[in-house]
Amino acid sequence: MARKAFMIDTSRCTACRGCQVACKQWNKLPADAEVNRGSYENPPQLTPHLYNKIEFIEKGEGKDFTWRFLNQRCLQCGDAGCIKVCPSAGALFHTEEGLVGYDQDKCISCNYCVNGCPFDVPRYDANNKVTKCHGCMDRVANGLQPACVKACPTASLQFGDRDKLIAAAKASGKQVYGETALSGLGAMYALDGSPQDYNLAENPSIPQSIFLWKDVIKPLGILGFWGAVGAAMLHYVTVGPKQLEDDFEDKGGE
Amino acid sequence: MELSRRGFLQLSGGTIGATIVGVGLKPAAAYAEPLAIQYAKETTTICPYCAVGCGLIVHTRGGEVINTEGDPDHPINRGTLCSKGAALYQLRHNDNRITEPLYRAKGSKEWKKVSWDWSLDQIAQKIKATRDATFMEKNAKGQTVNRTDGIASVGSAALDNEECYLFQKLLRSWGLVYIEHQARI
Amino acid sequence: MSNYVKRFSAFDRVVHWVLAVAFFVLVFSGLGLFAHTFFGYFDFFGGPEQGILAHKIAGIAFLITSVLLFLAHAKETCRFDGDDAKWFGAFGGYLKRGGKEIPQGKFNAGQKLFALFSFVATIALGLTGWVIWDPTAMERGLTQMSLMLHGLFFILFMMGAVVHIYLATIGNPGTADGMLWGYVKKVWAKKHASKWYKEVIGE
Amino acid sequence: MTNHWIDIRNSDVILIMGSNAAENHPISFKYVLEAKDKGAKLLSVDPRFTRTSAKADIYAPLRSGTDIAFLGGMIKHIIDNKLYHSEYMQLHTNAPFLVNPDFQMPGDLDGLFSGYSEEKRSYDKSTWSFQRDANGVPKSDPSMQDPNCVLQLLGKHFSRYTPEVVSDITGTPQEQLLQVYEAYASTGKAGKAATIMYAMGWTQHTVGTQNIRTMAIIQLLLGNIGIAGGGVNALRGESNVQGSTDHCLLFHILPGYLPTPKSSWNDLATYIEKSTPKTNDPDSANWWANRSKYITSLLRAHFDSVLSAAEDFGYDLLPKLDDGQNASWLMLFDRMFKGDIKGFFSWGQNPACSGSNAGKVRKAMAKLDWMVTVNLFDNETASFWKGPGMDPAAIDTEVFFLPIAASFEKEGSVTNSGRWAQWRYQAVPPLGNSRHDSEVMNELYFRVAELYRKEGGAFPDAITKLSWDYGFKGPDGKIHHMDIHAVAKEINGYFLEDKEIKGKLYKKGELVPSFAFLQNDGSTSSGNWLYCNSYTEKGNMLARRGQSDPSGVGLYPEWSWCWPVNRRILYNRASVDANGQPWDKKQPVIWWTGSGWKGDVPDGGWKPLSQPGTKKSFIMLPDGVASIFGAGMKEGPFPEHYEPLECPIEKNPLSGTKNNPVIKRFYEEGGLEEDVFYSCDQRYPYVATTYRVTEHWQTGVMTRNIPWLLEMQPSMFVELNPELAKEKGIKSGDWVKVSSGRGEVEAVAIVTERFRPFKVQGTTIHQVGLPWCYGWNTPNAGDSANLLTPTIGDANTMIPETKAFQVNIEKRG
Repeated sequence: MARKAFMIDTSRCTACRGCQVACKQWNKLPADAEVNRGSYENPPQLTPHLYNKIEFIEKGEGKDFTWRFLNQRCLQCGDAGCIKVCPSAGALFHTEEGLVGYDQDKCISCNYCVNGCPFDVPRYDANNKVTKCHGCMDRVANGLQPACVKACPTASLQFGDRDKLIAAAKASGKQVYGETALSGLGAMYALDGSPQDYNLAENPSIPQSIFLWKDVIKPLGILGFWGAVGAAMLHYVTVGPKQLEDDFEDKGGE
Repeated sequence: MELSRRGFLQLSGGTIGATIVGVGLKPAAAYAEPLAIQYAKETTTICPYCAVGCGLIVHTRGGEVINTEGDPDHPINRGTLCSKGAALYQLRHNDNRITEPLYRAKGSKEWKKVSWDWSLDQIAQKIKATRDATFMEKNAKGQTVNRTDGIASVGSAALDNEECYLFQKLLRSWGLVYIEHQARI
Repeated sequence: MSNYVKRFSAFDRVVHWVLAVAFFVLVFSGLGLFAHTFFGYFDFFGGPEQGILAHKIAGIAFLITSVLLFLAHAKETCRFDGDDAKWFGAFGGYLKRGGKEIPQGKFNAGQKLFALFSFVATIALGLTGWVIWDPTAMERGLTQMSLMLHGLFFILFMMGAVVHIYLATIGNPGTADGMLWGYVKKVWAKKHASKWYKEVIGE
Repeated sequence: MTNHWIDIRNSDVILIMGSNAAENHPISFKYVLEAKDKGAKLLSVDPRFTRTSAKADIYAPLRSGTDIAFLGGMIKHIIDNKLYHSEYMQLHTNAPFLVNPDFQMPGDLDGLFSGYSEEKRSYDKSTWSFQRDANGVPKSDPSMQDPNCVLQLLGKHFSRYTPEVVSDITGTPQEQLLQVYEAYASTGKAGKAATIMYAMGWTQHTVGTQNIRTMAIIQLLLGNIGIAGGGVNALRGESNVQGSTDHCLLFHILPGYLPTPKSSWNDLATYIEKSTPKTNDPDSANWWANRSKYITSLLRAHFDSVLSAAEDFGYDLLPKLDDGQNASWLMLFDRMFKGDIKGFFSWGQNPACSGSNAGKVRKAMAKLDWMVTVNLFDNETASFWKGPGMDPAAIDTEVFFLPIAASFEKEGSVTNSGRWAQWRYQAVPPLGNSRHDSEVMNELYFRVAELYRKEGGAFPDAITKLSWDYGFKGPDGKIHHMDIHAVAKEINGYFLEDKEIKGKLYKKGELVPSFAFLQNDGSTSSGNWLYCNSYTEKGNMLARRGQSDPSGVGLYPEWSWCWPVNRRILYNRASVDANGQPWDKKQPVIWWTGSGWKGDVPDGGWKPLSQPGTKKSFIMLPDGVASIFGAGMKEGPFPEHYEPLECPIEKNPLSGTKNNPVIKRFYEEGGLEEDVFYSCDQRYPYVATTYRVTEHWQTGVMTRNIPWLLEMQPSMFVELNPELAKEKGIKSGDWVKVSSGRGEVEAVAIVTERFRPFKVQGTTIHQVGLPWCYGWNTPNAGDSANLLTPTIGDANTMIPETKAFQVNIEKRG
């Protein structure tokens, strides 16, 4: 199946936050008690009950002033740090469509994914199980659009064939964020500014240590372990053990 | 590498070798749960908030609302919704809804639960008493006015058309002229 | 006169075997976190969450016993001499059969190196283990680095452990006696630790 | 809206001013952005940079309450540069009409039009008239060059609104002013369309009606009325505020915008005679000449059909206002405050937060004997007696709270801003023991009627002769289950007897096909003539779900139903030239085929204007053309800039008349302390305005009780610019106190560049803004911004001026 993805056209977002609520409605997520901290942006961060949110970004002064809106969510990485660090097979996984799904029954509450994510996305709920945007994998598997995408009045959020979305965004002159990073994000931004304008990392990547750990140390380590076992066995059958009797034989031979 | 990441290996005999050496197995799975709204009853409605008039579908099962989302056939919103419209579900699943008539007596510090029958009887008597006490058949100039200035009403742009019509008809039959609502403010 | 000489005190032996048990608990409870392949090992503990708990408890036991054991023998294990250099030069005589043993103290150069390595690895695993105790508690980079280092030292320790077990058991028959009930055969001592043997016997 | 939501996509220029569509009508931006995709320009004019401004091509800030100055400058720009659509104006407007030579304008009379009486604070409008020929038809100069013609007078009047003067009033930098003017005026030609999206930002001013008039004039100059992508579009705020207005839950009108009877109209004949507009122009359709049919059919729907013509069909049973009596919102609460109102219904409304000068409203309610509140949730009105500053023990108001069903727990129709009346169905029964509004009305009807039948009382006929036939009556003579379809059918209307019209026989009991069939002889009923055609023998038109759009301009004629007679774009006969050909060939609304009209339902089916025997295009106006010169207004036939009642500047830069000269001044007249205002007072030096946020609806009674929405906007805030914040030592997130002459509220400060100080007459003026969607009944949410707003209304509508007033702001101690 061709990979599917979100394309988030920031120029079209009016921050109505239909996406924020549609997600809660479909996924039956409760609200948190909040306070105004001097901003419209509430809650200020993703929470276990908030899978996507709009960031309100004010920059500049006077005529150069801009107010931009960014839908923050799991970016469904092709090379997903969370999946990579997750010890429990199938707790976090790529769906057939390429979304990063999860199965709370398999989550072992180790919190590694929270740490492994380059975008600080996964959260743990009251049962200490992973939660995050899963791209409404239940809806997508049944041929529906994710709840947020369906709700979005201005088509700022789109979901569909990844290659086609990229082509369409490029054709309209937008800069696509996440086309190749992390083996291609499954939720990309079509930006009408620079990544800095949206407080986005220029080159998002999985920390080098995760790469070293999962892609170097782990395989080499397993080889090393079996190598050591093998070497011991080989030593035993070739050189052989240092039998205490050897000495007597040596003496006897002299 | 790219392929194996998004490859869809299933646990099978072929992976046993990989299991022994401990490398190679990448997680991937198909989601196969039935949709929560499968076979639910669909009822169309119009959003109760602003006057764009967006269409919604209310999914019900066993007489209870299980989901609400935009009506994709509605020519205005085409299935989309803003935050208020998207929150329709919580208008039903809501601990704050008042579901019994309440009464607050003179000088009382609190509400008291009362029956519909009692409330409606009480209100009818109050309407009559105030109307009778303040009704003017003629004004100071002696012209017929048949009204009461002693009762007033505000509301509501949240009523359905049929209810608005009924409400003004009812109020005017009682002689009210102080009839106003959201359109004035 | 006995054919045996005392090699390890009861304290040594108890600590060592607690350490060994902790080690195996750590290995089996940690393997599930190390790679999906080994996820099934969590079943020994009744599930991953319990496995992680066991790993944390065993980790503390391991840390304490490993440090104790090191300190108990630090005097012997931290001193290297010319013979040790020769020993290393000859790869401890393990590369061919029947070579002349190089005179060694209570612990040969390899054992001393292993003791030092164990200590360093214990501290490293302990420190990184503390950082990743709750992976959301500390700064992300530090946690990621710690996860990586924890894995790295685990692997190194595993390899060391394989060698240690091999050489302490079938690789050097008679060695295990010392740790099992405290005494080794004199002939073993004379062969593997001649300087120590002389110290103990030849005063 | 003259047009409708989808139609916004047909615009070339979209001006959003006096509204904040992206936040308060978010789905409208589906169409705003579709228009932008096709190259349209979006202009945002607002005191504050909003989520709408964030998407605009041009953003121009202006000081609250200076919209007429801003738009007056645009009129001058259009006329000076001849950017208007001459042919359109000649055909469809009164621009060529010649005005009474005695008519004088503010440029000559220091801000006043001719006829002002200082004593009466009102105008004698006799000079606000046209020169007429012997037949009484207005004289005109088709070349529009006569110095007394409307266009020339308009140009003369607004010649005072130079960019320098305008900028000095509004605080808008001239550069942005001209950018907006140039972009908008670019549509004054065939094939180009510009639309205005406005809302309460224009109505809630002492010059509210004239704000909209100014824009209507611009749209007529540019030929933007009647066309696709044009019009004057009020973005209405509640799901059925259009319907509730159409059904006239208002003191001054009966369903279908028929005037409320008044005491001097002592019988039906007088009502018809006095209230029916007249014309001497044979080419004017003057549709309101049909008033007799509509009022008669309304009476037939309201009252027992046994009432005869001799009994005026029950005209006397309707309550009548005294001549000149104003029973509008501000007056209602003023009288309540003075103890003259004893009983009160607050049905689906929360005046304790929504009423301007809410403190006065709350105190007024304490003087009631009884109050009935009908709502889904507890609110500040229902529980006013335990609100801040109230002593429950001292309040003798008995309060009944009746819990009511939500929108999807009942069946019925609502009319959106584009006049589409859409049916919605019941998905689930009412929650718990709550009930349908209609069931409660039904119970009250029967219980009150029963009391009058049993006990007698004041004028029982008005009650007992009411028709109330909405379902099966039980053995007790009572309806126990309301049939809402029966109500919908009554609104549409029935034939009450067999009637032959144009050779076709309509049987008694048949539904009337449309208002053209209504009669003034009592043979038809119609609860609301405007909705006649909505529920016919063809079925419930409101419930239609047809997807076709044959015109391609987004009319969707088979989706629901739209008043009048399913016409989707009002005044659509102005979208064509004299030969019936659309100005815009690519986006035609209607077009003449040679034998008939195609496209939308035309505004009257007469032939194109070039053909004999036709009628002019603006059928609701006696002159048959749109009014650039509008003598119906109280302040003058042309708009003039006046300062808000509370304003930061001493003098109106345009004239010696500072405020709207014809507003009702409560404070001076009644002397109530609660109605005090402070203009140019150092105690309240900052301009303030109010607004809503996307996440809350109106006073927030519904949305503050929706946890998902409260999470996003949890509490009261005030937005202010960094300069003022620095001056006051306020940081974002601080709690501050905002006070006015009427009250104070606490709010969290949002310090933002989205508010900029204004340069007005050489001084720096700061403006702050507060939402009015909060109330004390929601824990930790703060209270309503309407505690600050004044008791003053628009001169024509009495809509309160809540969009421009003066406050002070201090860090909370």
